[in-house]
Amino acid sequence: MTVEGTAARSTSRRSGGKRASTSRKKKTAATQPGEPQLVQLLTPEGERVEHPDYAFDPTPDELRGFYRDMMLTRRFDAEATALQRQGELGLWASLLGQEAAQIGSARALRPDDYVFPTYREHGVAWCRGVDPTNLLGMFRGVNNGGWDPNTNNFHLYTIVIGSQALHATGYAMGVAKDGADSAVIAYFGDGASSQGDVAEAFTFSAVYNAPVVFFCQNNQWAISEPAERQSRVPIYQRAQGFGFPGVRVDGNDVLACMAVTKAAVERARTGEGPMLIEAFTYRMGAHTTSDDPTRYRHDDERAAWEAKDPILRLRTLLEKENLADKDFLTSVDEEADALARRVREAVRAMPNPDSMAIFEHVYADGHALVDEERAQYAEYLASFADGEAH
Amino acid sequence: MTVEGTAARSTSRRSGGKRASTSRKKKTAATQPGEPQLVQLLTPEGERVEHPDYAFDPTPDELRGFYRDMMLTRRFDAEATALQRQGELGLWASLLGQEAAQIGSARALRPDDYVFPTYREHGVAWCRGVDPTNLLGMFRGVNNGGWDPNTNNFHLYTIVIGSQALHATGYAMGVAKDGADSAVIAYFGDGASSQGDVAEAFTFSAVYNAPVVFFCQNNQWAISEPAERQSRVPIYQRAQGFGFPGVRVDGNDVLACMAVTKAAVERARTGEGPMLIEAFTYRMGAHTTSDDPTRYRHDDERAAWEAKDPILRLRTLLEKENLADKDFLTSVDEEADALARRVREAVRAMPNPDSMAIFEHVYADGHALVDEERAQYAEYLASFADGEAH
Amino acid sequence: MAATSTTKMPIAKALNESLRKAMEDNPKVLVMGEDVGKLGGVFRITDGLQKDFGEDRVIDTPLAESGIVGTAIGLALRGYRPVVEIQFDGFVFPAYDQIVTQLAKMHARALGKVKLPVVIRIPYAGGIGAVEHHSESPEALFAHVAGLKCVSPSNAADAYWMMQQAIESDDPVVFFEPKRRYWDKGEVDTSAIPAPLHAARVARQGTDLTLAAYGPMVKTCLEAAAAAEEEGNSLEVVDMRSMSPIDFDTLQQSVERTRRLVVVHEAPVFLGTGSEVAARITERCFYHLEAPVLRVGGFHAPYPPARLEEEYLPGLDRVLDAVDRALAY
Amino acid sequence: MAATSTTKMPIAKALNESLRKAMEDNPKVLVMGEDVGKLGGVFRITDGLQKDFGEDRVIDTPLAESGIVGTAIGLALRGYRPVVEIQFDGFVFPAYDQIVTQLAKMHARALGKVKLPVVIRIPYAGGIGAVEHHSESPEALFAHVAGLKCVSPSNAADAYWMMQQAIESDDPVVFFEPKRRYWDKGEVDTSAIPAPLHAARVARQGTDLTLAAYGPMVKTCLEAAAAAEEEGNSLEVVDMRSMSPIDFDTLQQSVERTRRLVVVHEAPVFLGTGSEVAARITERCFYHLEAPVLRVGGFHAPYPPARLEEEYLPGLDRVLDAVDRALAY
Ligand SMILES: Cc1ncc(C[n+]2csc(CCOP(=O)(O)OP(=O)(O)O)c2C)c(N)n1
Ligand SMILES: Cc1ncc(C[n+]2csc(CCOP(=O)(O)OP(=O)(O)O)c2C)c(N)n1
Ligand SMILES: [Mg+2]
Ligand SMILES: [Mg+2]
Repeated sequence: MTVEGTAARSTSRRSGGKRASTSRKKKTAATQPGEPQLVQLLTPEGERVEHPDYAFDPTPDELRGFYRDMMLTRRFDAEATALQRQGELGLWASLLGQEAAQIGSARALRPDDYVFPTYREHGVAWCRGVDPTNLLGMFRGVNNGGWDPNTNNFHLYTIVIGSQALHATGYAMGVAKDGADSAVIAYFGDGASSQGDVAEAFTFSAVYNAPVVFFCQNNQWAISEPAERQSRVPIYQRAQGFGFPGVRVDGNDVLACMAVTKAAVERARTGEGPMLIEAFTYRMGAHTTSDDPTRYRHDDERAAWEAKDPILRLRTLLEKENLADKDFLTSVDEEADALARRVREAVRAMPNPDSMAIFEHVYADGHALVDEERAQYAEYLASFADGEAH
Repeated sequence: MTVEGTAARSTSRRSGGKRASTSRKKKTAATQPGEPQLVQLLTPEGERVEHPDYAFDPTPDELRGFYRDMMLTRRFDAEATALQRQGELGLWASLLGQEAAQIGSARALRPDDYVFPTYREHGVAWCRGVDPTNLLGMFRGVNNGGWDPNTNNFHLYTIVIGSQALHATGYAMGVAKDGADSAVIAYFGDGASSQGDVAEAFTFSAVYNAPVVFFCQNNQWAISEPAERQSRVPIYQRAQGFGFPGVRVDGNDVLACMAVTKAAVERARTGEGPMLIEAFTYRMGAHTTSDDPTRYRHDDERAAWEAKDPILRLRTLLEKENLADKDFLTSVDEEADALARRVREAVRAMPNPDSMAIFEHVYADGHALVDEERAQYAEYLASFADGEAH
Repeated sequence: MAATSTTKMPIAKALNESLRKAMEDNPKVLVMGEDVGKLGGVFRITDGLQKDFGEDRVIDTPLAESGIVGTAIGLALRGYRPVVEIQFDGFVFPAYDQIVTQLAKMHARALGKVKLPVVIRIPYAGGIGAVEHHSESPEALFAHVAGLKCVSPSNAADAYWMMQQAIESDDPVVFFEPKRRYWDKGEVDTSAIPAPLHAARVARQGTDLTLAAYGPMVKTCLEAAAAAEEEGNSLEVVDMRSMSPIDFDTLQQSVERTRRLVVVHEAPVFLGTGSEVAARITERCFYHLEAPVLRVGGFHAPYPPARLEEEYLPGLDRVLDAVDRALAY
Repeated sequence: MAATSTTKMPIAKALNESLRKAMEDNPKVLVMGEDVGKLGGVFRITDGLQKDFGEDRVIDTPLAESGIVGTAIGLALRGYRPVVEIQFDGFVFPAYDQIVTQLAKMHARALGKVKLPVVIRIPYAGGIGAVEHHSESPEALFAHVAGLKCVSPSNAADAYWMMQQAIESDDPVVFFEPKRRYWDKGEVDTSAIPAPLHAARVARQGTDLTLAAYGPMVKTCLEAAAAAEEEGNSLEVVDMRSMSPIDFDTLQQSVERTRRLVVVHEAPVFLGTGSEVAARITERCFYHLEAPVLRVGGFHAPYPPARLEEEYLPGLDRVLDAVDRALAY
């Protein structure tokens, strides 16, 4: 199991270095009239701004760490998309555009915290130290996930929309019973916010005051449906009616995502219960490689969001503040290339599962019918080997 | 089909009589600090109070009509409880204590409006003109409802908690498609507010701006679970996060329930979309006749709510304002006795369904398997008649 | 007699044309589901319908299957005839409660006084190399439930006509669309007089053994029959078309002639529809059967990842293996 | 050898004692559901548990079945062993999605790396004169789903031991409690060595025909066997105990001796568990069977109102009618 992700995290934590002297540049983010409040600490132009509730002064190492995380995640994602085009994967769900939401939120977590992702949390997986090739098994069609969630406290990808919000809540109830101070985070999308399971997760977490953070990446689209098809008010407001706070954060601002998630997990740890974060971001690509967004959305929408790119704004800041020299930027690019190469090779080398794997792990304690069918199928296959059949 | 309920409504509407001169007595309701706002127009002591948003000046006829509705409903309910004790019904779900919430809300509706009840809306059924004995079939065990919902625009009782909220929303979507100005109202309990289906109904109704009113009778208990087990904030607040208004009304105040529901259906009619009403009331009896509330709640709670009885306070008002003389009160009592008698007789006369009814109405267009099983079972039964079997 | 108007088209197109026809014929017909509007559904079955019939009749819904079916029930109560799309088989379960406790039972609850003409379209079964939840065959979980009808077309003509009939039906119909056959072409005669919705059809005549199947497995069985012919075995293929009700008469007639039956479906064998066919045909044809009814289907395991689905799915070889075993009795 | 400690108690009490024992033995065992706390559940199966083990281990939940099962899954992932109560059979469906797409499949999804030791208790089946949704037998809808195990005890001793075993199992178990037999008493030896959870049991020996049943119908079958004896017919009764897996070996051994089989359950016959028993036993015992496997069960109709349930439920007469028909072959 590779620990590149984990390594990056420890780098960003190790830092005894002085805080990036960004304070002199900070302003307070301007909120457009009528627009809901949106926590922002770094503007699309790469300016640091302040927010009264969410202060965050990252060290240069942390800033460089975010940059590296986002670059590598994006590169990994692009490689996976390419691998799908080349027929190595059956499908890919790209996170392009959502790097800040994922890296920012995931870097706010401790190793003992627990993550319940959807199928798109590749950046979160990265930060948890999950080997990126692990994520590709289900998209290649060799397994349905298959990694050990407890290795990195990163649960399996969940495809049925919204289900994992309840798993996260139950897990968090267990954390509280154990008297532990870990937090749990459930990721889901704008579309998922309509599912009954998500509402029930809100109810259970509120009633039991469970230490869970609901992190909704509102990427504006649920396949072809715009977010307005799911709610006529901003999604973060949903929380209040269940009795816990909700906040909208600029999902393309890695600093704001980090700061807000950090605050939310701290609340959880100290027994203040759940919180909902709506990361306002954008799905830059298709829903998955099977999707054709030209059927339902205009290119200019994408163009507008390109100007808010999460990596670009951080790079602007790094450069402006002389926090990233050419060597650093080159080394990240090289690391990204190496990662892509490694992933490509690993995917191509991924063996097809054995026929008999169908019968494995259906039950933990065995099941007579599975045993019978396994034996019959083995016999059937053997009949070919013997040259006895058609 | 009896139309006592309907008749009562037309009485209260006919009134050309002058408004009850209650204004001289009105005050503004005092809200306890820390308590959520609660719309009240008639105090437990029988005092009229004003509310800035919900004015309502009922005529004397209307007031007497409410009194009659509530008295008859309560009496019907008591008779049904007695019939259960006598073994005539298998079960009864009493509405005792919730008369004002049901009568007040139901009297705010027009005949063309449509009602989706739970299993406890006997007072609403009454106002819709549903023959009370119709309600008893399922509790006696001779059918599962069986009335024609379109006769009184009163849907079948729904037992699966929360389901009907979606049916109401869909129906309301249809009303809007038809360009009609009817409203739809969905009843449910505090317990039901936790069901995913109710949340999904909130989402759909908000997104499609459907003309539906959600009327939650918070009777403080879901069988043995107190309302705090369902939500840590008042239930009416749930609506806001879905983008429509919610309001808490004194559910034991028939005037306030009427006024608030009237406002909500008017909103719906004029295209302003859904609204949630939380009627704060109390289940004075057991959950059903199968329940034993002594296992989970104290008598003094009930005692406290007895002081807030919905009928008592209206009677106090009627007497104080000389709006109900002895004749009227006696006539209502007599009417109640007659109703109880009629219901008792009707229930006792209710025939058991025919054996072959099992096979009826499984499908509208028939089904070969049902036909086959019906024929086989008829033959089987016939074999006994022929004396051929055991 | 109307002039015939026969066109060759894939199943997907036949379904699309059928929906279009139903919407033209009856303004109460609605289409609703996730992404059915501009996108035309992930399989494009509703392609172009929103453009032509408007957002009021082709409704993109919030992402909540219970909500979709629950509101469809309400719309049906108001007089509409909703055709609901469930995006993939594995996503019908959030709506399962509404389907089995409400949709299936409301007509009976009302002693017939309300009707629930709702069609639930489910692109189902495997063979398209998809990720989890996108390849399941849950039909037995619906066929077991009284109040529902379940059908599955195997070819374009049936797709066209069965969809019309399902929409016309006053009962709820769960319409299982064999997604991996969406692109299979066939002749559709839009002026034909269709067979009844729940009648099975002898798709190929034979004398030695009957293969019974529906939906995607009909093609597999026809291919098996062709292969068997080369080996000198004459297999009859019955396209069941309906899983609730099942047309046992047609099956019985076939088995009385062939004296052997193999039932094939993608769903797991254990408690799959084949178990009911086996039990009932054995009862009906006890003295005719030369061999027990054999079943070929999925294993008692979650649908496997794509690279294993060829193993999991009943293919030619597994069907012929069962045929051999049945003939060996 | 431990001293035997045998007590006579009703099934309800045996379940209560069993839960208590499991909670004492393992602090990870939790009980959760609607009204399981102070009320002790509507059938009092959890009576006194909250008082003794606290609100942290006996959890009254919000009224949302999907939420109950979904959070139970999360608790299991954290290392707990939740025992979930569904209040009545008809109310399990809001949780059906979590049960079939998550609970049943997560172990496989993780290639065995997580375990889901969750027990779902469902008081099921009819005979108590209840209103709609309170008398259903949905076991086939769970047994068809790979990843779940399904059992149903018919007597107090099995209730006690099978509940222990279900809680000890690392697989999700749907535990169907025959609610109309809750008050039937039987001897429970809490120091006995129990039979395996999924083994069938010959409850009465006989030579002429085998009756197979589980849960509430075992008593009915034993009564039928007693009645048949008076008529000179010797019926064997097999208490299946488990619907997934089904112990076909025990059934086969019995049928090879008796050569006739009638399967009885309350659930609708069409695609009920009896269809699988019929299909598979016919395959296993083709040359032994003198008659087709007959099935007695519910009709293809919603569970009827209480005053019709005696007609709907398989009783002595309908079982004996099927026996007569089988013997007449
Ligand atoms: C219960 C369910 N219904 C439908 C689907 C098919 N589906 C997969 S992703 C998706 C859209 C999800 O949108 P959103 O929650 O916004 O997440 P995003 O894909 O945008 O990250 C749909 C409808 C599903 N996976 N699960
Ligand atoms: C889905 C579902 N789960 C459980 C039940 C059993 N049950 C019937 S009433 C009830 C409590 C309902 O409480 P609430 O919604 O507050 O309504 P009230 O009975 O107080 O009017 C429960 C748990 C049910 N009917 N449906
Ligand atoms: Mg989205
Ligand atoms: Mg209540």
